[in-house]
Amino acid sequence: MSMAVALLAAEAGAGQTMTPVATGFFFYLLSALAIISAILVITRRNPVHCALSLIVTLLSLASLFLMLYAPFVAGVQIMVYAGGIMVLFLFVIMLVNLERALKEEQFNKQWLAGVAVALGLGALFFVVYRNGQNLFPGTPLELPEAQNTQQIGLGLYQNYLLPFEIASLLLLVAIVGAVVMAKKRS
Amino acid sequence: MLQYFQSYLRQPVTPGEAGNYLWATIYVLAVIIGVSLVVLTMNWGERKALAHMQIRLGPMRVGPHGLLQPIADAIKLLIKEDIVPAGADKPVFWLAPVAVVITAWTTLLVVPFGRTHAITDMNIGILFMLGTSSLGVMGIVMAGWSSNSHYPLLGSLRSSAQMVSYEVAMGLTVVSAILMTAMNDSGMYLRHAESANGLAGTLSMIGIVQAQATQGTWFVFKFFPLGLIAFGIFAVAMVAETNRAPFDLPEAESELVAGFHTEYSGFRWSLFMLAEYSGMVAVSSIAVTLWLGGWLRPFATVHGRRIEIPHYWQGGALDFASALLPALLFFGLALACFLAVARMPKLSVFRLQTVGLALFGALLGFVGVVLLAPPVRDRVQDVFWFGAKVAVFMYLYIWYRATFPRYRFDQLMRVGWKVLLPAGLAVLIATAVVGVVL
Amino acid sequence: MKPSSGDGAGRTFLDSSELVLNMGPQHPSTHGVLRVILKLDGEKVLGTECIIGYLHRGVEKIAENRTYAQFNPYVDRMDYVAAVSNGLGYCLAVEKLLNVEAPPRAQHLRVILAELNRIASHVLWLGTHALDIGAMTPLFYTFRDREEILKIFEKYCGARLTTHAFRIGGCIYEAYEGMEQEVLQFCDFVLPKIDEYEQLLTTNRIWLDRTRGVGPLNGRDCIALGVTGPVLRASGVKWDLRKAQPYSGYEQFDFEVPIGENGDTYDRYLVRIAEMRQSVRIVRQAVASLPQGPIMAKVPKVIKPPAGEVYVSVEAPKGELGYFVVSDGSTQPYRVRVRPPSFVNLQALDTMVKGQMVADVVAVIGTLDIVLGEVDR
Amino acid sequence: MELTTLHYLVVAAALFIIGTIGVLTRRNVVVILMSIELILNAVNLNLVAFSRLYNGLHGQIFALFIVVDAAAEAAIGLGILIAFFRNRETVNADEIDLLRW
Repeated sequence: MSMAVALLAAEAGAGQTMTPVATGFFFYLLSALAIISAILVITRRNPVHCALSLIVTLLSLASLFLMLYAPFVAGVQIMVYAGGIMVLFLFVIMLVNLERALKEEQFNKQWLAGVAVALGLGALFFVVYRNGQNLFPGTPLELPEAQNTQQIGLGLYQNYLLPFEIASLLLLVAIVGAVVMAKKRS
Repeated sequence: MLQYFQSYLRQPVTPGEAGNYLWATIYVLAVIIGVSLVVLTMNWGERKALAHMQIRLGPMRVGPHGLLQPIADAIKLLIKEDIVPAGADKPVFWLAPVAVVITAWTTLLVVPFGRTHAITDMNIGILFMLGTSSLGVMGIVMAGWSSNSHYPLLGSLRSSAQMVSYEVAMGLTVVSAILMTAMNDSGMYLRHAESANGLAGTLSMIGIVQAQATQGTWFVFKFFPLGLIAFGIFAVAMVAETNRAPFDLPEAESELVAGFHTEYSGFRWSLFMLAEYSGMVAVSSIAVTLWLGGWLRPFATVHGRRIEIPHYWQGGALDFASALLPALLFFGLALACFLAVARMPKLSVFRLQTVGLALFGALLGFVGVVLLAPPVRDRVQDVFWFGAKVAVFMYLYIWYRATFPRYRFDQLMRVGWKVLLPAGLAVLIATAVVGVVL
Repeated sequence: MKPSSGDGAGRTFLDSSELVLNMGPQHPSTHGVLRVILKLDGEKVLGTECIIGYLHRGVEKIAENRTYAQFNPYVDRMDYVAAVSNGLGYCLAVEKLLNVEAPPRAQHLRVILAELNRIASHVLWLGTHALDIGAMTPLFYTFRDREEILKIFEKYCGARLTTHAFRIGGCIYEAYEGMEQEVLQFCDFVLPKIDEYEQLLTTNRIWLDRTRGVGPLNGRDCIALGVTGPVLRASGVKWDLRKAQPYSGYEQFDFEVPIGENGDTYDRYLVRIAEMRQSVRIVRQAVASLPQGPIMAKVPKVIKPPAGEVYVSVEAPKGELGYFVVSDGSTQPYRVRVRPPSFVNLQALDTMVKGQMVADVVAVIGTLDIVLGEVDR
Repeated sequence: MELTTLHYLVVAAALFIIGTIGVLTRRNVVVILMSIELILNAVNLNLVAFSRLYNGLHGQIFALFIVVDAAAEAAIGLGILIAFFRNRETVNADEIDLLRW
């Protein structure tokens, strides 16, 4: 009971603002989840498992967005990818001949070159981050979470109106394109 | 302890917002246990209600009037053999029911059972709910695919197509509700300047209910009949979204045996059932929150636009009566139990049942007494009204199931894309226009 | 992977675009043990193949080792939801061989029971058909009302399902006391119930969507496939054996033969509903004009028909039920061949569902009103 | 330890590299598409992290645009894939070596 009172007192001090606990723990948990499942995406033999791992990655990234006080992006991430990746997943189910795919070689002949390129990229990142460390101040500023959605809305309809419209056009083109492409030519 | 309890009860915000982890945890547990209880009750209630609609009695043997039937069923399901088909993709097969339950329960994270009775209030509440509930289809597809059988596969394909297409109509009507939140009490759009004081349109579930309180109307009556149409579309899409009759094609018994969970048995199967009913609670909660004023009681605004619940003797007669309602409901249930006790045959074989029913009635009566106690009454009223509105939807689900034949797949798609989607778009545009013109 | 149709590795959904779905013999809506192999393109049916015989009991062969009277109960086991009509057809066939005719009172009793049985069969069909299409509740209503008919049967002959109500040469049981009143009461009881079913279904939007234009069959196809009964009449062909070649005194009764226009599932539903009403009409007339007199014709104790062959068909609830009985002059039939309506109607399944959806297969199996006991015999 | 923007950048870089490896080495086009999603998401994470760092919403808005782009890309990519599969019965990148067929 005394502990509970102490907790309450702590709260009273904290007031209305969020007091994140164990952010470090959650960050490491989520990023480990994201990276491990990302590795699974590119290594699993069974494409269905790849797609499932991809979803885990995307969901952990959505949680990371939440930790970065970007709730709207997180919500969109969940919604769009739940729908979009869902479709991807279904196509995997329908398209890929599993029995054949499981027996086949999973990586192409240039895998060595690919890994080399990727490692080079990694080295580049390493150098950039090492040297640019002081570009990124240690503790990021607190961003008020409230009104995030409203501000994004205002941003989209004011500063970014043209890109926004172009994006909608892009989606339209994509819809038409996908339908035309997938239609059976009889 | 009591002091602590009371000081919590005075807290004006949800535990999530307050950053109170202890209470947040308690709320999470309460919601999970509460929803599980609702599922058990629904199990019994659905069978009873369906039975009485179908001139049957329904469960009568296990406990008085079959009250213990859901528990007996739960035990049966738990101790049943757990069969995994030989050709199944085992990890996915194992994960699917878990994924379904997790997504169904995650959705309940932002459901506002009352002003402070939500686990947390999110800035993106409704978006979060729609997103997570649409994730539920993942589990279904996983189940259907991993079973390595034709019926589940067809069921899960149907399910995913159905959920994806009805989500669109659902989303559109939700947007029109969100538009409605962005208006002040005379129906005008709030200027940007006004939005600074937190009165602008909102995606937060609690904010949406508060907007209805401020505007003095439930959104179902807003811009009559626009709100009503939008609500109607949502009410249809929501049934399709939860794969219930008449849109229960994914588990269409007469065609696909049991659809995506054909190959599941025992505990895993019960997880699917749990998720289905939790999903029903979740989408009903969305409907209640968006259109039917959430925890606000009917005619709450007769005495001015009041959001806070007045104390016992302060409000008008209506306030007083409605404050007593939760307790009265439980007293009524207790009375029904005692009536049933009186009607029980006076035979020795029925003695145990009679005593059990009497005890159950006494328990219900006791709950009623507790609900009368002033501190509890104030806090519980919100939850009561929310629960009552959700219960109406739950009953509607049962009613649909008893009444309607099942749609065919192409008809389902036609209804979704050619009826609900254009109607939803029209309502959305009309809402936007009316909001400006009025 | 899974969807590949088994016609070779490396073929999947999109290119072969064929999914072979095995429906039954253990399936909720194949009405017993019918097995249908469906070739699907997504949800669209490309072709079907019916596999029957899971309930084959060799009824026709059994007949060759039983006396004429002994075989009588066996026919009840074919179409077990319309046992009375089965028995009627068999008795009529043997009577024709013997060249006797049941006395008028027996004929009237036979008509009453056969028409009650028609209502029972149609009512059961309606319940299960609605259940196939997803409407759960009508099933319980129809079973409630069928129960009343079964009660009458039980009182009359002691059995509810496999009645064995008739004997060669007439009926063995006299109408029990108060049977006329009970039957008339039932007639008054069932008409409002039929209205109730119609209220539930006839104008129900989803029901209309699910049945209109589903499994269409025109009159020409019907005749080509040998389809009879309500299915034929729903396609606009006015062919009812009770009118076309009356038996058991049907010519005395005034009733109509309801026909449909489009020959789709909805019309078949309407035709059957209308037939129930007509059956009530016939039953009322039969009870009103029930003559007094013997119920059994003079039939020798040992039935030994002269050598010869005879084909007699009756209008069973499901269509033309024919018995081809060959006698070699002994006490046992030389050969009995049954023309079961369900079996012949089932032939139409492929024609009806081609190009339709999976869900329609279920609806069409339901609308054909098959009983596997009769299909497989 | 206090979390900094750099933490998020490292995660994003890891995802980016994994995605690159996937794109470059896998044969199955569907998996390649998934790897592209990984890359796009790594970029998203970067943008959101920077958005928080500089206390503005431009990064988040760009992340939204990227989500839109990813959706369009998935739709078109899979459309092409279906059309291709119908002709060649394969989804292997190695075998997609003709510009027209």
